[in-house]
Amino acid sequence: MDDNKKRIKPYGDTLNDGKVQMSFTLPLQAGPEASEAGKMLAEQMGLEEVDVVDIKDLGEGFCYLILYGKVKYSVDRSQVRITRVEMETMSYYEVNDFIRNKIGRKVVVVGACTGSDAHTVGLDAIMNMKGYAGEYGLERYPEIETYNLGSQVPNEVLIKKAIKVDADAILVSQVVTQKGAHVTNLTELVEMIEAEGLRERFILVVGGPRISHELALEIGFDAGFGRGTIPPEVASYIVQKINEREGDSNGSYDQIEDGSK
Amino acid sequence: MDDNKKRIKPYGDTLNDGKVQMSFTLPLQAGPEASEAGKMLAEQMGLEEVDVVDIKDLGEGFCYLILYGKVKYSVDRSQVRITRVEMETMSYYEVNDFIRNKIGRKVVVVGACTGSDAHTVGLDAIMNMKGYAGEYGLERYPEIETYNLGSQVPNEVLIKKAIKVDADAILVSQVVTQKGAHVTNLTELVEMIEAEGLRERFILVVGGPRISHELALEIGFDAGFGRGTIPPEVASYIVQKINEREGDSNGSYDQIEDGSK
Amino acid sequence: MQEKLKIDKQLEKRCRNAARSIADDIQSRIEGYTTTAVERTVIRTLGVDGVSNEEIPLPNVVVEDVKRAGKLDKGAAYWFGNAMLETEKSPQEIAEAIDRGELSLTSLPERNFKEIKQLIDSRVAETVNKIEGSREARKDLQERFNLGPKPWLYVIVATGNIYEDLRQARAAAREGADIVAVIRSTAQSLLDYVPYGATTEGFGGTYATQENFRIMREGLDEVGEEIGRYIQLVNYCSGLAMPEIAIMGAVERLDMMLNDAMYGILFRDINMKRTFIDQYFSRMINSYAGIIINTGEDNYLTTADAKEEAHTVVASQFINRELAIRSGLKPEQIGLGHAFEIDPDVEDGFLLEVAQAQMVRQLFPDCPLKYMPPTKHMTGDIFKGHLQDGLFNLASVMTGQEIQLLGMLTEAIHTPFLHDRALSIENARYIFNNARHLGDEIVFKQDGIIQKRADKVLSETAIMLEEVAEKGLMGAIEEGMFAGISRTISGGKGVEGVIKKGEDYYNPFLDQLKEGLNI
Amino acid sequence: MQEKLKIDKQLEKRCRNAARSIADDIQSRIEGYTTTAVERTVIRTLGVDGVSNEEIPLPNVVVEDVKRAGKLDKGAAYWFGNAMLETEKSPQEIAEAIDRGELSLTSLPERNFKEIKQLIDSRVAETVNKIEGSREARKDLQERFNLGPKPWLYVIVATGNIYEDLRQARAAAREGADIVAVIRSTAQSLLDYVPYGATTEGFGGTYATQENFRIMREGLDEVGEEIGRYIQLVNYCSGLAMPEIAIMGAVERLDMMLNDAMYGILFRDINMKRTFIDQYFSRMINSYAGIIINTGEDNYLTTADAKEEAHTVVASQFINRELAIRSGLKPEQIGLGHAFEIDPDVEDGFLLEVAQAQMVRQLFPDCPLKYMPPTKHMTGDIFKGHLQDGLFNLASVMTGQEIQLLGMLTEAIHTPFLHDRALSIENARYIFNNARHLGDEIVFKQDGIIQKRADKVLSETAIMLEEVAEKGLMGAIEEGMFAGISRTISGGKGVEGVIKKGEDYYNPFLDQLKEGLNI
Ligand code: B12
Ligand code: B12
Ligand SMILES: Cc1ncc(COP(=O)(O)O)c(C=O)c1O
Ligand SMILES: Cc1ncc(COP(=O)(O)O)c(C=O)c1O
Repeated sequence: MDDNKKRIKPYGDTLNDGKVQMSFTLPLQAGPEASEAGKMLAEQMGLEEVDVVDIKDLGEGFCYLILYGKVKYSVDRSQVRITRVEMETMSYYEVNDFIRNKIGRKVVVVGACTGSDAHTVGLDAIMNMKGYAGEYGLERYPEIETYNLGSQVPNEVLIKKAIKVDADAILVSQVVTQKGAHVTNLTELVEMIEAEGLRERFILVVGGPRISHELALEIGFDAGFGRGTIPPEVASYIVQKINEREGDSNGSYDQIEDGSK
Repeated sequence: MDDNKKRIKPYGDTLNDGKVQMSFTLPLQAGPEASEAGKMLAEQMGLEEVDVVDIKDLGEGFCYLILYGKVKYSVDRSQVRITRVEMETMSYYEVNDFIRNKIGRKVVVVGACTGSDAHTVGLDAIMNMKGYAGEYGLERYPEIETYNLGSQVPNEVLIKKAIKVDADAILVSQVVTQKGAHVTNLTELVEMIEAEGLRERFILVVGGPRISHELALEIGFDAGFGRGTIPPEVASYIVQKINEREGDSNGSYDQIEDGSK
Repeated sequence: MQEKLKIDKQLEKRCRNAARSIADDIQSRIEGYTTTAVERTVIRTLGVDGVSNEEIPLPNVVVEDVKRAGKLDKGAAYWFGNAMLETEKSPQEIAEAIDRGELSLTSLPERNFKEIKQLIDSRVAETVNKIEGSREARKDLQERFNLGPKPWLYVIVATGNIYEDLRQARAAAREGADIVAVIRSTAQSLLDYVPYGATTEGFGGTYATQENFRIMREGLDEVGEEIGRYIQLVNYCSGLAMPEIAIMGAVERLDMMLNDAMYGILFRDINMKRTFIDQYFSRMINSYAGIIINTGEDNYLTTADAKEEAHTVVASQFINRELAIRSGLKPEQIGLGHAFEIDPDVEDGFLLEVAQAQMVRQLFPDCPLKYMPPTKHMTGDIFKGHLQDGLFNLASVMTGQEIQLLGMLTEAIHTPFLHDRALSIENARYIFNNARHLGDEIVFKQDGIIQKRADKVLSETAIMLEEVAEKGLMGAIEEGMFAGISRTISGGKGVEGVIKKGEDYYNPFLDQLKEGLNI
Repeated sequence: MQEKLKIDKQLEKRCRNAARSIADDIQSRIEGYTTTAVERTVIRTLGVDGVSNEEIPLPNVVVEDVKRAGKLDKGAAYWFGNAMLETEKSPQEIAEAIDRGELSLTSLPERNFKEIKQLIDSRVAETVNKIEGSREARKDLQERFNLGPKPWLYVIVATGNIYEDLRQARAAAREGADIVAVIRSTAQSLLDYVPYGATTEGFGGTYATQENFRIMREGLDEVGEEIGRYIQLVNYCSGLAMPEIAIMGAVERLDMMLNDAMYGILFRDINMKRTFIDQYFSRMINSYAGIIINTGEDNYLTTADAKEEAHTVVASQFINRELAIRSGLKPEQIGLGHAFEIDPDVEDGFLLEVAQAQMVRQLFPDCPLKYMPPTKHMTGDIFKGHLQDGLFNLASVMTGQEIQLLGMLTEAIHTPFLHDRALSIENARYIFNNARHLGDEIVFKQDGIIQKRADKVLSETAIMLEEVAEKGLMGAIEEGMFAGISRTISGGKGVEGVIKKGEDYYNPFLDQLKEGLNI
């Protein structure tokens, strides 16, 4: 791979011109001072030839700036590490076969929107019969037994239920992320499970539009699924993970830091 | 002034939360790698909690990313220096009085869109009778004699004309800035004037939507005017500058680096 | 103005009749009940406020005291009035004494009811007067400052911090917003009480408290004075403490309240009966206070498909309207909700949206319509999102909507930043101004897509309403006929707060409201 | 389809009559002239191409040689044919010999004209066949790949580097663009020649060269094959080398050419006569090649106000159309230009735009309309700009426009970046799809703002056209009646290239075109 291709830079209309669009509000009245402050800030961010193309006073001592510039940084493509859930995505049929052949019992899954979160559409998309984007939800899988506890479920209730039905996996949906609400909530869940010494017993999965696998790992979950997840992805991950834990452990489906090219 | 107020940071919904919106194209196919590369680039730019909220494949090995994050940098308000044309903006009547009282002769101004630039609207806004934004253009000022050479005027032609009519000021409009066309053009003009030893004879003014006073100074002009300039600003500058050069030089109207607060 | 759509009068009539019978049925099922929330509201009208050492609001302490004794069927006011006569203490002192465990309302000797009634009625009348005062003040200010042209620009603030909210609200008002809604913190609707005082923390929104209402009101009046436009203030009259919020809003001069007959049931799993009772009462308060309610039909489309389930929205509007009228609300106070939520990939989706908006406009000509922006189909593509909001604004001005909740280009990402709101306002102002009279200019073709769509939705609405009338609204909800969500009659939160009224049930506030509203 | 606007037939007729007399007058004034550019074009049809050591294109060298001798009045073809007979060299060899100073066309012995004509006519016929071949190839490909639905999405590329342009064009085609225009480098229109070969540098655009045309054509055919849609290629047939570009475009199978009767005069200060002569000839080539021309009335609104001067656009459309027809262009090849350029702050501005677009649509039902986006009123506020473009797209789909030049949210900032174009395409696709049949659904009110606006503009147009007819078009331009710009008959660039035809003037290409076009 030649050096040129290795270093990645933004593109406007000429390779590596570094062109970037940016916008933000500053706590200053619109005017030359704010414009210059915006430019200085952009320069600190590594922008050159900064052009403040619009500035709008928002009142209350604030103004909004739109600017363009050329960023001087670049990314070395060989250094890009993607943390993603590593597994083979199987189809509805393949998952059910996998369970029958490799796990040999029904897989039990409990899901909930926890804390004060009432956004059920995402979790329903994964769990309910109807599914999402043309794919059946987990409830429809003959080899999966599902419990969808719905919205605003306290962590204690979720754990209690998971113990009661002897769940393999706990699925948590978190959509509201303002002021880090989800992090607090998810951390609490992990801590409570660990406190009860049950961490190894459950596969912990979290999903939501602002969730990344990376964040999930940081918080102590096994996997995280973001925007646009489809049910078979989740099913595939769970069954492979169970198989890995219980079974012939003939492969690692866990997170892998890979430097793809 | 308290320290808190001195350091300026972007604002989303909480003071100093540093929230910034950004977008750019990368020479990568849309996918996790591109998303991560975008994130890494944003991190180099000082963004934290980077969230790639949208990624769109553009074909030809490119993709477009929209992202949000919190910038860790801030700007020290006391360090913000504004380079602006320093002068008192006078009205149409005041300018004419000023010329009559302080200069005592007609002021001569030659203007042109130079090089290959054919965008005459901006220069016409400043020079023509009709003016701009409700303000008369220079042509209307009884004490100013104007020559508007129009579009795509070669630098030589402009200089020749300025010498011929014994101009006080040369006004250049540059609107096309792609690939630095304006810089080449403007630099050439300054060099040609200097080569003829005429630099002190003319007040050199440049204007255009992407022109800043700072850029004008760098290139060797006396002043630069950007978006939204109105004719009396230009007239005020010119007459004060003439007065400063010729007259009782009772004040400096030139660029001043001021740290306003 | 020429009617742009032909509405089948026969179908319309069928809808109205069914809705009427649905509403009458609900009324008959709730008449005999009160709730803990209703009783707390009455206690508030007597002047009890503040919280205990454990942060429990004193109205809860008072009502809990009676409830524990199983004597709420007489109405909390009766016991409280009795205690006032017996102890000769102020309402606040009594509440505090209960909190300290020094007093239990139901263990005092019982005085003569007439005497109690006289005392309490006059106390309540003071509060009723206060509400009237607010209503008058609103009228005066609106005359002095004016209201902006319709569609009114409605924006939300949701920082969690009331002071930050105010700042953002003031900025928005100066940019052209007509209405500011403070979005509540995520879990508040499930709180069976109202938090107290100014609050600076919340998730996805700011707590609704009386003090927060006051702070916003004051701030918006200030900016209104500055810009010469009256800025309307909105909050949520919903959840387990719905009627308490109503009284707080009435006193602090809120101008609108989100208040829907079914929202709590469907989206917060609050018990049906509890909801309908609280609803009825809180709507009377809103009615008396001159507040415009905003119903929440838009929410259906967050879980159901906007193209397929459009008739459920209209059916619910008919029902919400009938129920509201039974609480004394005048049509001009009934801000029926609907939304621009069709998948942006649907061909001619804009035509379908226009059909719906225009039909609703003609079906409810005397109700201000509350039009909600695209939310479900917004993505991280803020540029496309801004356009979706633009078409939404256009549909609105084309069809004469009135309360326009502005969409945000960052809808799929975060609660609005200061500049997101500014861009939204700019969007609406641009579109409204540029197409101001487009609605007056055009007529829809007789057998076109728009007319046919309206016909179809209306006929589905009539069928649905008749089915609901048959089953009863509660039965229909059990069957998941709204938003695809099913709830049982006896299930849901707050069911324990539903109390059968006794023979001698006394609710001075209810009585005075009924009198004042002539119902 | 029902006519959405009432057009006053009497006014329309007055416009057409005046335009006809204006066009006839122009024709009569140019008939007796040729230009250096026309002659160079003829030389090109004989197969001369390439550049001298000093980068001067050989067709210029050849024509300059005859001109210097003052003998261009006979037509360059005559002299060149004569030289071919005399020297028995190939056209290219002759041109090179002239360049080296070894040959001067006019100093050779003169052969018999019949002989010359025979030779030259057959040479020219080869080129004419080539053009026909291109036209056929276009037809075949369009049948095989299909064209997208209208309005067609027209985007520009302008990197300065033809290879970068191609890359951006391919990306755009995959995203949904139907038409790609390569914008020319800023100063090319003032070049009295056509640069040669592939070019990778330019300011604000890329040089139009035959090789660049070929590269783009090939690339777009490739991507067309891939996506199953024929991508139309556009360039500028304007400036001092207008007819040469026409022949290059005809051979390389361009599909559209910006080609306006007055653009060069007004916006590039090119001499009027020169322009009209070059125009007439180049349009015949475009006509024969099956190319759609795009006229440039939109440009007026960059210097004149779109609300006040709307009638000048319509007047010019009538004139452009009449002149085009005189060059053999069929109505379906005449892409009349107009633009969405009303100040976005004007109340009901959108209604005025719709009035204009709809009126033009009805006045010229058989011409494809080229609709230009907001440019002058775009600002650095890219979010608002995206909305302005959105309303523009809506006006287009509502009124049945055909060639939709997409607006860019960064119009006020820079020539389009890759993603600016992608966002534009997304914008147009979203709006077009969402409001696909809106135009069929609505009728405009009889005495509404839209109808009245159309009436007003049309009546102003008739008055203006009659005034222009009175003065003659050249006189009208002298008086600044278009775009507020005034040019004198004898002034402007390229006037030295206008040559009076002699009695025995010979232009084989013109003759064959006329024959082929039946004019
Ligand atoms: C619909 C909706 C609602 C509905 C919810 C109805 C319901 N029953 O779910 C209603 C109207 C009730 C609502 C209310 C509120 N909402 Co809301 N809502 C939305 C909206 C418009 C769409 C969400 C949605 O349904 N997406 C569709 C689904 C399919 O996508 P998804 O959730 O991303 O799920 C996918 C993946 O993420 C993943 N996934 C999700 N969960 C899980 C779980 C697992 C285990 C796995 C594997 C995968 C997975 O798979 C799914 C399929 O691909 C968004 C804005 C938007 N356009 O995104 C705001 C939004 C989410 N809401 C928001 C807010 C703040 C609220 C409120 C808190 C506002 C308030 N204060 O009143 C309230 C209260 C809700 C509460 N207590 O939580 C904010 C959140 C901001 C933030 N980032 O913190 C948003 C972003 C809007 C905004 N910009 O302000 N909301
Ligand atoms: C109108 C216009 C045209 C018209 C010009 C007509 C005319 N007679 O001027 C036409 C259609 C001919 C045209 C053609 C082209 N244009 Co043009 N055009 C514009 C447009 C839409 C508006 C410019 C304008 O009139 N603004 C209004 C005036 C009043 O504003 P202003 O110029 O900023 O002037 C103010 C100040 O800047 C200042 N000022 C300006 N000059 C001076 C001089 C002095 C001395 C002072 C004191 C002040 C001053 O005062 C003025 C009043 O406040 C802009 C896009 C946009 N919205 O800005 C593109 C734009 C400027 N054009 C552009 C391009 C590339 C072209 C072409 C080169 C494209 C091509 N390859 O064919 C051609 C060729 C033109 C050429 N050779 O220069 C680009 C430039 C990109 C860049 N940054 O380099 C733009 C930004 C569009 C784009 N995004 O691609 N264009
Ligand atoms: C009618 C109605 N009530 C209440 C709410 C909010 O309720 P909560 O506070 O439960 O989120 C909404 C949400 O948009 C609503 O539409
Ligand atoms: C009709 C027409 N011709 C030519 C041009 C471009 O000409 P030039 O190459 O002179 O910039 C334009 C510009 O938009 C145009 O509209």
